[in-house]
Amino acid sequence: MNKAVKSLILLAVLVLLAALPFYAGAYPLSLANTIMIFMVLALSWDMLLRSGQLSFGIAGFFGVGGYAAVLSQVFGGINPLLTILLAALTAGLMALILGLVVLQLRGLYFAIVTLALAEIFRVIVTNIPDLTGGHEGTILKSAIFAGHTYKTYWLVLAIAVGGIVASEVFQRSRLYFALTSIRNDELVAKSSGINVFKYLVIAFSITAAIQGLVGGAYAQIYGFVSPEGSFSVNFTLLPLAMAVFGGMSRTWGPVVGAVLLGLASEILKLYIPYGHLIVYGVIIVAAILFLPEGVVGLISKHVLRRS
Amino acid sequence: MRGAEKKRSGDLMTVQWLNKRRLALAALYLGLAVILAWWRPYVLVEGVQRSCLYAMIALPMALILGVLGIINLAHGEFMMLGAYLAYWFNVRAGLDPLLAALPLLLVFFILGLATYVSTIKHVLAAEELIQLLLTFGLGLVISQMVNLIWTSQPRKVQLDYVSASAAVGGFSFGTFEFIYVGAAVLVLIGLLLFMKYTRTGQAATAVGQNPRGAALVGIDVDRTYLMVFSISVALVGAMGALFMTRHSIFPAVGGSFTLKSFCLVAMAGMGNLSGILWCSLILGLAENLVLSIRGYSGWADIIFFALIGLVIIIRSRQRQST
Amino acid sequence: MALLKTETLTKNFGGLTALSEVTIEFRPGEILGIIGPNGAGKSTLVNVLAGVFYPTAGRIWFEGRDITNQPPHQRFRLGIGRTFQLMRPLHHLSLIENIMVGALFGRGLTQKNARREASLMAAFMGLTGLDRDMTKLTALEIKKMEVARALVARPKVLFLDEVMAGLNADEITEMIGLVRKLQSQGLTIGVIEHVMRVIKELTDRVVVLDWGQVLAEGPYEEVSNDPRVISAYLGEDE
Amino acid sequence: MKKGAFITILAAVLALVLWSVGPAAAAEPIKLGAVLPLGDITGDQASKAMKLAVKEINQAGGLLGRPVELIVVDDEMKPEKGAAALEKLATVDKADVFIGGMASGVHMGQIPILKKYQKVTVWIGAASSKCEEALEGADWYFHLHPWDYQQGASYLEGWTAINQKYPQIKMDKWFMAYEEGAFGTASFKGQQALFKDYVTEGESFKSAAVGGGDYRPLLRHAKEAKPDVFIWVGYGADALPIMEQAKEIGFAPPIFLGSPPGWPPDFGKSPLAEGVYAYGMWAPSIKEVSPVSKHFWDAYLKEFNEEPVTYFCALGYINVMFLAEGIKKAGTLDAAALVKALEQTEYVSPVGETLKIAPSKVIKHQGFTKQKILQWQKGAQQVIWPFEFATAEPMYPFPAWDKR
Repeated sequence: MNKAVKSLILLAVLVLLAALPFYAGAYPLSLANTIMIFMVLALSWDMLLRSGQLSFGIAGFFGVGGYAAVLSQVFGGINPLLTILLAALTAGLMALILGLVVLQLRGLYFAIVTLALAEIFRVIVTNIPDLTGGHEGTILKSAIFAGHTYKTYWLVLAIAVGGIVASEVFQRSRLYFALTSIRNDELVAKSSGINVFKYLVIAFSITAAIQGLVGGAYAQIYGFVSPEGSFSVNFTLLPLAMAVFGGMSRTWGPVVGAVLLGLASEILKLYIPYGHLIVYGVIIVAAILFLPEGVVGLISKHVLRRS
Repeated sequence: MRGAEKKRSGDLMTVQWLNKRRLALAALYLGLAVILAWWRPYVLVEGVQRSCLYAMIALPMALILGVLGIINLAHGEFMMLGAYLAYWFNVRAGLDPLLAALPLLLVFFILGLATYVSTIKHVLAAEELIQLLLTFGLGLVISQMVNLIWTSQPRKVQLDYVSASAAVGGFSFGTFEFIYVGAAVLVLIGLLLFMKYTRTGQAATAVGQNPRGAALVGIDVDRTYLMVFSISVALVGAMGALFMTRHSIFPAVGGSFTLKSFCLVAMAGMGNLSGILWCSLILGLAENLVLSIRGYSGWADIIFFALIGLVIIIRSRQRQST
Repeated sequence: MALLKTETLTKNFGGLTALSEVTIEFRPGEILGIIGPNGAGKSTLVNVLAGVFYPTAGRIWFEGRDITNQPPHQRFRLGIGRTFQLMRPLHHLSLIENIMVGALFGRGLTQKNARREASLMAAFMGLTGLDRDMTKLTALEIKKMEVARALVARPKVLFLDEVMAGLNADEITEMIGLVRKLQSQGLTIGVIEHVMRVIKELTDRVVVLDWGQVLAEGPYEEVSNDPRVISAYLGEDE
Repeated sequence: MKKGAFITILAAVLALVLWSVGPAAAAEPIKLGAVLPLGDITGDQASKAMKLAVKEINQAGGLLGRPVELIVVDDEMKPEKGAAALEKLATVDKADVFIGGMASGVHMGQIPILKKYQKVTVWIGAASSKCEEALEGADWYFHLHPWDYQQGASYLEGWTAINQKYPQIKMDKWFMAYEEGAFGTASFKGQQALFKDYVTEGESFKSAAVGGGDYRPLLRHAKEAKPDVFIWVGYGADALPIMEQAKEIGFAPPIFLGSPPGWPPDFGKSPLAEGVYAYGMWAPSIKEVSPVSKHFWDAYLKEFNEEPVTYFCALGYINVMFLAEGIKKAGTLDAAALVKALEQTEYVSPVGETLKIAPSKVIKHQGFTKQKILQWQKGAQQVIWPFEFATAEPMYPFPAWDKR
């Protein structure tokens, strides 16, 4: 399939999605929002993973972003859209600073410290109630765009497209070479002129910024932040599962994973209202056992074989 | 193969600074103990009890990590399932949970076999995070299954002996939780002896240090993995019975113990069993100390994670210098 | 003057001393052989020179400037290239991409130029099938790739760490030819080898390491007849 | 290549999306759209109680000559899922009314959606006054569960009443142990704000529900404080361990009071439970004084052969029944008319009180405002206050551990 056709189809898909509000109801739209929000989180997690660093801290930067957005609006009266960018900035900067220490670590140790970071953010946020509203959190007078369905959807769609583009940049720029080398063999990487630490800090900050951005958007869309809600472990575990299910280290893996698992859990609960989450668990286990390359990996293999 | 090298370097690491750390911990621990003994005796007593609860649950996880080189994120869920089965035995057959621990050993050994053969076996070669995700999925399945069967309603058996207490001078304290101390020490010694003197144990040690090497000298690596995993699951399942004598149980109760065990194992270092006990003691005592100061109990978690972070950063420095 | 020289270079790991007071120099355009029994500190020396390890004591000078505290990626950019004792392909990258890494980050080229340079270098090394992934390569090809990955950054000095290990006689001959070609283009080369034939045919000078110390230095014929060397080394070899 | 594969997938996915959009068939029955956390015992039993209510209504010939249909969607205790559930009920299922509710955290995420559709909503969950603030001016919104500050007020009222009726019961010095989450801290704030004439010390603890479970340091502090009333605010998981550890260190204050949202099913069976006071909207024993409650109890037991263990079960039943009364009164589903009707509806509920709507601090349509003061006696929760529903005399003081 040549480039022209491919880009044409992608364009068509994009148009279809952009036009979704005109032929789909509010429920599919909000479902799409949820899916795309988790999609971008999954992408950001995967982007860092391409350097071999496994992060359990998604919820941490997601929550920080959420608080940054809501608080900057409540106290600073800043325009909601701007607060979302501010959220990205905040999370990115924090990652940059923390990264200077944390990125000394590797593997299991890095993973667990990111996990701890998320937890520490939560505890700190809950212990400065005057600013954050403490355990009860803070609410916005109204959700972004006054809850206007179309606009909200387009905002999320824009973020999703942004995320996909960012991920593709990671895949095509020299970052790709740097991160892949680091993941494969750090010794070779640094002996081949790659400033390992620099590139890890870059990747960590950018992915954290993305997570902060999504957190900010989420908080603006649902109009509130709370420690239990904004730092919920779901925002770490579900994206993780989606990326794995769809296939890691490629842009379309997390995307497809998010769509499939997102729809699955939503449809499942219609047929198994009580305890459909068990099926969700089974899907993850099965996916890892039978699709180590993820859905996309599997399919691209078959495509390869055919052509 | 990358896994193998990882593990070997991990062991070197622990060996290299084990003694240094041992001493440091011993000093810290003794210091705390002395101060506490006259200042707040109950912090000492209850801190030790709490520590050993952590330790007895974390030990099997450390064993799995040390030998198979994987972190079992379904660890706490196995514990939780054990607790529920003990509860069920108690309700159905009036079996005392402490006795239920014995049949549970068998039940969970078999469950361990099944789990290993059907899932773990197939991801041993895969990347670390694949293993983490698989076990995370397993955990989800277990907890949701329990939720379906017993609902999220917290349950707690009535046992008079769990609130047994003794008094020294003016200060009265619970005596029952000393069974956690017993259990932790028993499990630790048991495992150490097992690793040292049984064929499987020796094989496990060898495999843990270098699977390929072990295979070359004719050790059946797969079988060793199978045994070690099953034994660990059996242990943690039985621990569930001890756990639920004292705590309410509900489907999500295991999760936080997975995390705590995970952190303890990371602190103690790859496959370092006795390190678990030391780290637990520091953590448990520190936590109880904070809890004992009025108005600051909220910060107990920070202490926990700060300690984790600190120790891990130190460890990474250690590693870089070599 | 020397292109690269070390001054009483010492490296300790915990208790044991891998290098003690090693003072050697690489003269421009020469091929210097570094030999010694197993655990003599050959690879450690390369790693310290390449910046993978920082020395416990002593200094390293490159083109007259002190690079003792330079990180490895800096030294690579300055012109110190190396291959590895064990083959270390980047297995998520294709053959050409593996080589590109050197050009991208060693010389800061754009992807387009890096790719061009890499394919030129591959041609020079006699590598074909540039889009294969690393699992499909023979040992010789991987060795060549590693050399190419270093060369594409236009280094001034190149360390070949047991690059001949695991190659058959013909392949060794081919490699020797290659290294000669490199020297003829003015590259300074450090060769760590167990295969004595290579040292003999290739090197202008040899440094013998034993227990981390310089045991002897000079043309191969000289050192190979040095009784200390024979006792320490040649006895152990065949 | 990958892209090629991706296109195929994306097409498939798109098809899936469009399919899941599928237009819902026009509905004959009156549709009640409920959102509850079905994985949790509260949502589980509330949803069952709703089913029971709907069944009874349909057996009695439905409403406005139309059958009633109940559609329950799980919110999985996640705000975004709770919001999506409402969207689905509104657009796919074309629900006429929204009911249900449990966690405040989830509800906050739902409020924007509720505002968007402005459907008549009768909510039985979310006690946090943050939610109330967010719902200012929403006159289509009916909130049956008491707000946090109302609960506090009713406790004060209750204890004052008890103190007047039984002067020997002292309650000057309070010690509140509250779980460190939103639920606990809110309660403590409420307590401090309302019980001004009383001394209230407080300390937070980590609930067993989130991995805590060691209350001994806390209980020791309480013991040192020598309060007249010791109250803990936590979850069911904390109930028995707290009693056990209190016994262990010999802590037996004159009034031992606990207020979890739901007690463990077999808490009463424990000898340690005897004499423990509790807060709650509903207790099984109310069936002795309220025929409606008796009916509800028997019917639920018969239908699902399990006992209602949380008051959300009763609230679920009330949720549907109250709404049904309103619809009957209004004779139509037209929002304005229905709101008006609900405003005037009075429903004698299984929790004892007659449910009527009145304004609260911020919103116009608040239902219940009172909690009850209960006490565990001989294995059952007895109502101590309000006195009109009292099923037993208060036991005082809390018997010392060695005197049992």
